[in-house]
Amino acid sequence: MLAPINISLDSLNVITLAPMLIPVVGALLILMIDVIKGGLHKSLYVVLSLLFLSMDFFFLLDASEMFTQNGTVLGMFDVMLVDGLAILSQFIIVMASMLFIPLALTHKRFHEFTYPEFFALFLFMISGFQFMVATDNLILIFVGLETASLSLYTLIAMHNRDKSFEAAVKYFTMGALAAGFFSFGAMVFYALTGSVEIHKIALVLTANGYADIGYVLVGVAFMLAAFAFKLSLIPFHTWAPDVYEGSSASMAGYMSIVPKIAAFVVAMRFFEFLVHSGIVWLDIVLYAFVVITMTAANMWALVQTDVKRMLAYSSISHAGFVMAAILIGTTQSNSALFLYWVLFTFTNLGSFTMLWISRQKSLPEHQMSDHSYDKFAGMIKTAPVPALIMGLFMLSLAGIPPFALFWGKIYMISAAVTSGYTILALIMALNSAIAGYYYLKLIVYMFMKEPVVGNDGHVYVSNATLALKTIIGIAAVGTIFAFVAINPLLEFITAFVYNSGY
Amino acid sequence: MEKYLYIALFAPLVSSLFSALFTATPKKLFTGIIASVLIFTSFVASTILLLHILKGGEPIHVTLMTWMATGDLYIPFGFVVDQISVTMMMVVTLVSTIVHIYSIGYMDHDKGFNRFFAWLSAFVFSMMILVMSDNYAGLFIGWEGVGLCSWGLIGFWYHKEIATWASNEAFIMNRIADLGMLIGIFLVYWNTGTLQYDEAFALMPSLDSATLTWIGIFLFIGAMGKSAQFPLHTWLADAMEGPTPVSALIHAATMVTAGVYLVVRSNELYSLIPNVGLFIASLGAFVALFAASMALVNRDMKRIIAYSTLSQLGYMFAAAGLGAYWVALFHLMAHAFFKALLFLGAGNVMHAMHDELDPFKMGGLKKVMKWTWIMMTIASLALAGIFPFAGFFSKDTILEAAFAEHHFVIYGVLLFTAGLTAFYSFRLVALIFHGEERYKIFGIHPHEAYRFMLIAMSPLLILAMIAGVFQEPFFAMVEEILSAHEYHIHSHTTLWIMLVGTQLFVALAILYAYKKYATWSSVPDGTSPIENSFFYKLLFNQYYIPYFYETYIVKPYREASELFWTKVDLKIVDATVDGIAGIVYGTGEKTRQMQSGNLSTMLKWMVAGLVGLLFLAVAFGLAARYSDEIIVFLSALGV
Amino acid sequence: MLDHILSLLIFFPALAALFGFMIQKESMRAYGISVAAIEFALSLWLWFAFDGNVAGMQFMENLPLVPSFGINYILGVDGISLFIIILAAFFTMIGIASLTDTPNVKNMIITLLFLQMTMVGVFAALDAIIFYIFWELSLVPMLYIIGAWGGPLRIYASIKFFLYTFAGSLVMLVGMLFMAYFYYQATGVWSFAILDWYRLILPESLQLWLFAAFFIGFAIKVPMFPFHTWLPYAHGQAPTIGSVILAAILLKMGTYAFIRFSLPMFPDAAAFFMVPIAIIAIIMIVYTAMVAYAQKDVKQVVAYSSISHMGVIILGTFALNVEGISGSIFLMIAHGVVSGALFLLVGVIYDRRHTKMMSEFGGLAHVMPRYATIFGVMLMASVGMPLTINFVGEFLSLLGFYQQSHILTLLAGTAIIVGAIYMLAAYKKMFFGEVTKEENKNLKDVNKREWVALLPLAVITIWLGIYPNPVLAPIDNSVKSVVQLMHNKATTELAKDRIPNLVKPKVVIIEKTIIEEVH
Amino acid sequence: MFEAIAFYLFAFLTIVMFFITVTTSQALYALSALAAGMIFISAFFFILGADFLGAVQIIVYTGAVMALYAFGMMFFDSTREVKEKQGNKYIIVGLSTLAAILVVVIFSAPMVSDKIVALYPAIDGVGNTQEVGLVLFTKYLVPFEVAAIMLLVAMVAGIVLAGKKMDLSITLMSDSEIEEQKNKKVLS
Amino acid sequence: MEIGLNHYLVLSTILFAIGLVGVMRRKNLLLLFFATEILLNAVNIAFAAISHYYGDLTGQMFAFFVIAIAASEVAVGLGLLIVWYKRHSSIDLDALTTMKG
Repeated sequence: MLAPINISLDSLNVITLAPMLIPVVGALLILMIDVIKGGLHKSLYVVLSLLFLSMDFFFLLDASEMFTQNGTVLGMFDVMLVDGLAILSQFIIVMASMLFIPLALTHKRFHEFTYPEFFALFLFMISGFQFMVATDNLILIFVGLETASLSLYTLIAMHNRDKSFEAAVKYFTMGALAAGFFSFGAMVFYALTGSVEIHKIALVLTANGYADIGYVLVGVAFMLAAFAFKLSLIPFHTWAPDVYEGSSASMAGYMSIVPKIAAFVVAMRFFEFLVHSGIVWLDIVLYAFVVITMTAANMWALVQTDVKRMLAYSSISHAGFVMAAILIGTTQSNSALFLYWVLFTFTNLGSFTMLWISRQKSLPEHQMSDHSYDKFAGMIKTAPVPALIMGLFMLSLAGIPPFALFWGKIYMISAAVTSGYTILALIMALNSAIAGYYYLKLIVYMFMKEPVVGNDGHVYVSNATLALKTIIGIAAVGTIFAFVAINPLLEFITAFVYNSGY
Repeated sequence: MEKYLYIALFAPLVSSLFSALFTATPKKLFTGIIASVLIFTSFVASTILLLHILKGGEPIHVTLMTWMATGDLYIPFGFVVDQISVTMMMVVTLVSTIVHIYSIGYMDHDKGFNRFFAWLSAFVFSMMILVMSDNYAGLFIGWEGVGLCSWGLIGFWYHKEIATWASNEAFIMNRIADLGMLIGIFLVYWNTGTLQYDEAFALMPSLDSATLTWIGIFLFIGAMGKSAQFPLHTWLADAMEGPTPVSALIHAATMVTAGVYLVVRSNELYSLIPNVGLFIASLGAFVALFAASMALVNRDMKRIIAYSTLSQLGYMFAAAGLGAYWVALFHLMAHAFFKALLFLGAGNVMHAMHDELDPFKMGGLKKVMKWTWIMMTIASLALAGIFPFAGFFSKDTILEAAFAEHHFVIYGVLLFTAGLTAFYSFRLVALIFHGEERYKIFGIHPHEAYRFMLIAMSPLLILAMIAGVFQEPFFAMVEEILSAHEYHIHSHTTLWIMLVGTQLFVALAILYAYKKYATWSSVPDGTSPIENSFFYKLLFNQYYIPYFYETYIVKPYREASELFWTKVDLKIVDATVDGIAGIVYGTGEKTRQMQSGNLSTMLKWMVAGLVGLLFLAVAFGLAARYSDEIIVFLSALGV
Repeated sequence: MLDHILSLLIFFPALAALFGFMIQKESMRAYGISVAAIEFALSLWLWFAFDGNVAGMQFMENLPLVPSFGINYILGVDGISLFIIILAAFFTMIGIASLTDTPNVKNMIITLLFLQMTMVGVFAALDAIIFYIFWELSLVPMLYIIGAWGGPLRIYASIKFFLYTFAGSLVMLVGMLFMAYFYYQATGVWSFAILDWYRLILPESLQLWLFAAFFIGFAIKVPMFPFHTWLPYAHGQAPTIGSVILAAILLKMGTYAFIRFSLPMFPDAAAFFMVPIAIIAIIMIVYTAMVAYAQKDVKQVVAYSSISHMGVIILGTFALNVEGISGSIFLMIAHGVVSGALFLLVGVIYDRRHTKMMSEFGGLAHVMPRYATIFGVMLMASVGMPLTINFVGEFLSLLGFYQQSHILTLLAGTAIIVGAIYMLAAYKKMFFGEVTKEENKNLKDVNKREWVALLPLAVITIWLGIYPNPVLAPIDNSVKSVVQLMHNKATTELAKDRIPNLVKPKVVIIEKTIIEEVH
Repeated sequence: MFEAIAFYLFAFLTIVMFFITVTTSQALYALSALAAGMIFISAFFFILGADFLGAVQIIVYTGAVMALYAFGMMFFDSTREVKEKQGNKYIIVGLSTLAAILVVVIFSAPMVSDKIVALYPAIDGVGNTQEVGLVLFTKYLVPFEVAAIMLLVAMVAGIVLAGKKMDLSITLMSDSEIEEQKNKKVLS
Repeated sequence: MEIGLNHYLVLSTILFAIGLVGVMRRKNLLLLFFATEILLNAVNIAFAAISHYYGDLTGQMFAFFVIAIAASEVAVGLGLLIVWYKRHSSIDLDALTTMKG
């Protein structure tokens, strides 16, 4: 017979759950409000979401304070793991979400924002990601991932046009396959170690000296495939361009940041000990992933005719670039990953928002797609300020100093250099040059071509409201004045990463 | 005395700048006059300096300011007036004063009158820097400066294609030689640590002879260009496209002798390396003969005189090379007088004949141009070296020197050339001034030049006649700094036989020329047997050297340039860069098919990726598991 | 005030550019000229306040930027950079003053002012990352200038310009990161400060690799053969002002960087690579001169001539002695003045005829005598006539290199021949002969605005040709310290041999006095 | 022995069923085969002593999921034969066979590691369901709750996506059209 | 003949491979979803087996959550299919190719 189990509430550390629960409460509240009184304006939900996210943010601040004082905190039967990585990534997730949610306040009306469920799902998704990063239990990672993913599929589809359905279906189907990979991989590691917690897996494997190397590699192969899908590494990237194109620009921008940082953190947790285990195979494979993803994605981005699709490939390429951090696996590289991603958040947020405010409902004849390059021809003449801002984001993405992404790039390349990955550093550098071309292409269109007849520049801000402009302003300021923030940011991140043992 | 130095130096600059102010305006007579006055001032100052030196005064050495100073290098604008430079200054200022005055008349109707004086005075200034500088770098300023002015003056009539071509040719050919000069300067600097003449020469005896030889050779290459020595001689004949006063000043009296000046100036160097000296002398003798031979058949009045100049430069180099620096300098001076006179006379003729240059189309001009005739005849006599004219003293001394140094081949060549010189000079005089008035066929009405032009020429006439008397004082003056010893043939009999023999030989050549050409009556049309003979053609075409240069240097250069641009630069270098970009882009374009948009394909890619990873994993896993067996197997294979 | 004059110099134009958005279109030119003039005056003040006898850095500023990664905002000038900064200010002023009827003149001027910020920044920066920031940032305004106001192939040209340089400098960036890492290994502190790096003595094998990495970045910028092909396109397509600034200042960044980075940081590698680089320089000199000779477009002639002259600068730099390096720095300034002037001159005729093909001209000396004169002056400066600014630099560069290799200098010296060939040929084609084209018969001569731009350049050309000392002396002082540093740092025999020791043993001096006493 | 027979029998059956599921062209067959396969899998669970899991398998899959799919099939009208254009079969067969072989090669080898310590060992004499409950509501409480959220998300998503409001797309309509539709009260 | 853990793992792998065949082969989205169910079920067998052989319940937990996830996926997937079907009267994935390149 089972004896009753007594567990003190204190030992649970329920506070570790707080940041994740807040969005859930928010989501439920929004659903409740809708039940009580339907047909309310979207601004209400936006502000509510913002409020809950800010609360979330404050709890994160608390958690970070806790971390600086007490180090890593475990909670809820050691399922919850609040360490530096978790806090940093949650900061990024929440911050990015706060910056993206106001994008719902567009001038034009879009289908998804008429649903309160949109905001509820959005908050659920955030909590899903938060769970995913704040644990090292593969089960919770899996469940969190699926919660977030299922919400995300729905959010994409709710844009309600053919392309978004197509995108959602593709994303969903491939996601289901990736889920299969993940579970199979988890199964292999469970078989190997009898545990589904990453630190225990690491412990057991190290203890027996990776005796079953074949099993380990099969497991790693499946895991890698699953993460590669989420991180859009080639050849698991094929969903990314279509999904970015199919979803609204705001959602695409969101997707390029938040799901990936969550996946990166999990990948970091999972691969850190493997990278340091001296398995040559993993080094080679990760190296190949990094190089191929960076290079091939850049090449495909070159030949795109649509800016959003180009940015999709560019995001793939950036992900490949950042993947190098996992490969290198030093404190510097892991800090570089977070630094890069914070800066990338601002820049990519800005560029996708710029696309978002120029969103048209119907396309003029000369324009092939929502954001084809032609649309931006001669923008400097008809809408100089948006053109300048867009140019700024492009330059930042290309890694032109002193704009935000440059700092991430040098720190990342420096991490490669420091660890002796000279060739990798060169490949990373040269890929930036290739990437320069397609960012430049947009600049060329904006600054050096003549505008199409009848284009008075209104189209570029047709979807703009004060909220969107503010977001762009924040992004632009963040991009330009990044150099001021680099030092505190770097110190903060490095301390957190280092104290988490990565 | 420094005051006079500066006056002599800067008066031409002022003149040039003043005239330059009016270059874009129509003709202003006063520019010519003021320029002439200023140059004359310079002449006066030079004379005062000459007198100072003659009186045995110390050479004047001034440093105006620093030009370049970096590292150990220190180059000032320093000027020195010593025996050598004052001689040159005299020659330069005198001839240029005369040419300036003469040009007022000669350029009378030219719309570039003001511009002409600007260039001409600039030339004088450059030449003064060249001769007065106390270091090689300063010399090089003048060296390039005269090259520049020569370019501007040869191409003065820039609307004429051939003139501009000739000016560019002159400039570029000089540049080739200048490179040698520059290298010579570098050698001097890196071996002695200075470019000042006195300091450098003081250190030179301590250098090894190979270095000195190289310095000598490279400096002489510089001299070869300026003095148009073979094989860089072709530009001088082509330079005759410029206005005739220019030819008189630059291409006869001053600039072309700069090379001689350089060798004379560097006498302390060259006396350390007699081998190079011998080479210079041999080349000089060769050029003397070579140029004279070309002058024999030429049908262009100015070119004949130009070849004659070339030939005389050969004499000077022969003298300098043999160590007879003062002789070379003296011949330089004497030559300047009578050759300038000859050119100015030719200018008168040209003016009269409406720029006709073929002497065969003239004839009998002595009736209308009596003074010109006299002047040119005397100049030619001086050139031929007939006693008691200037040429006799200078040229004969060269012959004596060659003889006394026991270089009999050189002596023989020079002697023979003296005969040729006499022949072509009087061929020219005879054709122009004697015989039938063939110009009438072409309907030309010749007239004598302006009186003031003739008067301006008269000092030259006088000097051409009497310059010989300066030989002794000149020797006395320069012997201090030039390793000067008089060349006396010890046996008086030999001396007299030589003197008289030479005179006779030359006189016979003159007579032959007169006999053959004084009664010439027709214009040759290229049909006579002599004109079709091999030697005539060879000489007339200047040994086919210009043709050779054009075919084997200029054309290949042009073609290679074209090739480098269209094939190498665009098709290889640039195409490689574009090719790399193209490959990157093309790979993107080709492989984007991977993104077919079909979900089924996407899923297949995912599975394929997984299988690829698994394959690697299994391969690696098996390899790790059976590593012992694999190593056994491999070692069995002998790996 | 003087403590922050460099920051002021850098950011004043940028600030002015930002404010420039508020200026009304018609007043923009006046605004631009006044800003540029103030900037120029500031740069002159810098010169005035500069102590020419000090070899080291002056007006240093140091502000921590990312101290945890060793990135600091460090500025400073020495004799090497001072004059290029002044030149940059000067050319921006001249450039804006000579702007002809440009569409979107407001954008142009704002862009130029931003460009000026980056130019001054590059030469004043003493931190590698700050240097890199300005270095890269300078591409952007130039890209816009070429791409927006250029000729028919402008987009191709601008992208080529940008990507080529960008790719090269990224390799350089990797080199910088390595350098910082080595510094970190040696001292335990991250630092990107150039002066810190100077203190680092690296083993030769590392030097070679790092030198190569920096070399690619610099060589493309210079541009050195075979990385030069972007330049003719960029020049060919750029508007006059773009070409002027590109040739006068931007190209100098590469050669300046060689002296600032490659030489003092990697003396052994510099000595090791001296001969190969000299050979490249000779190829640049001769080959590009020949290509220039084959050009039909006068602007291309000047463009290729730039490459040829840059070859001489490179040669002088790698002479590794005071004469050569001072000469190459002086030649940078000289070439800036002369090629800038030549591009302005080409712009003059382009404004009138809207073509740059030499076959369209001919006999221009008849109709535009003043133009022909000033072109002639610049032409002669370009071919290195003594008493013009170019000669001083060329002479010293070649003189310096002669110490290292006789035969290579002889080959490089052909610069003065081949240079004369293409320049004179071009001049002949444009200015000599009869006026054959009807359109050319009534061309207006140089007007006032053009005089304003050209005359100062001509004056500088002659003035510094005759009296280079005010510029040469400060350069000389700084170069001496660089050369001494290199000599002290050199570890290999080869480098010790090739880089002269300036601190002479006293014995020599004693000997000298003895000689004098004997006299 | 019994275990072996059962294993091979059910292994054979599941493989056949799932094979039919992925190869048949009759959607109905596929659905039936899938359902059967699921039930056979629950048999494995029972063999392996995971009674609770077996029960859940039958309830969730054969009950809920299959019902959903059946409903979907009727909705999509794909009860009849489905025609599928096939691309290159070799790729499909090749890739999956390769995947299977590769993994099998590894898995057929026994694991070396035998020092596995059970973290949540099964307790003797306690029913499986109880054990599961114990672990689920202690250690896996948080995942359980998150799974609840996930199901909520799935529910909301299903409702939203299949709901009538999706029929008209505001995204594609201009403002005036939206107003028009609003007046018609089609949209709330 | 003892049935060991390896037997179950191999069976799981074979079933997973069958699932992969289905995923790649099916063009009808509904039937494709069937194949994804197979994938997850294949893994579940392995989890249960490992759990059994190690005497550890974690495997069962994982399998339990996998079932939950599978169920949620069905809901969302069907939702998506319904929307798509309403528009296009087809759930053939070959029709989903408006975006490519």
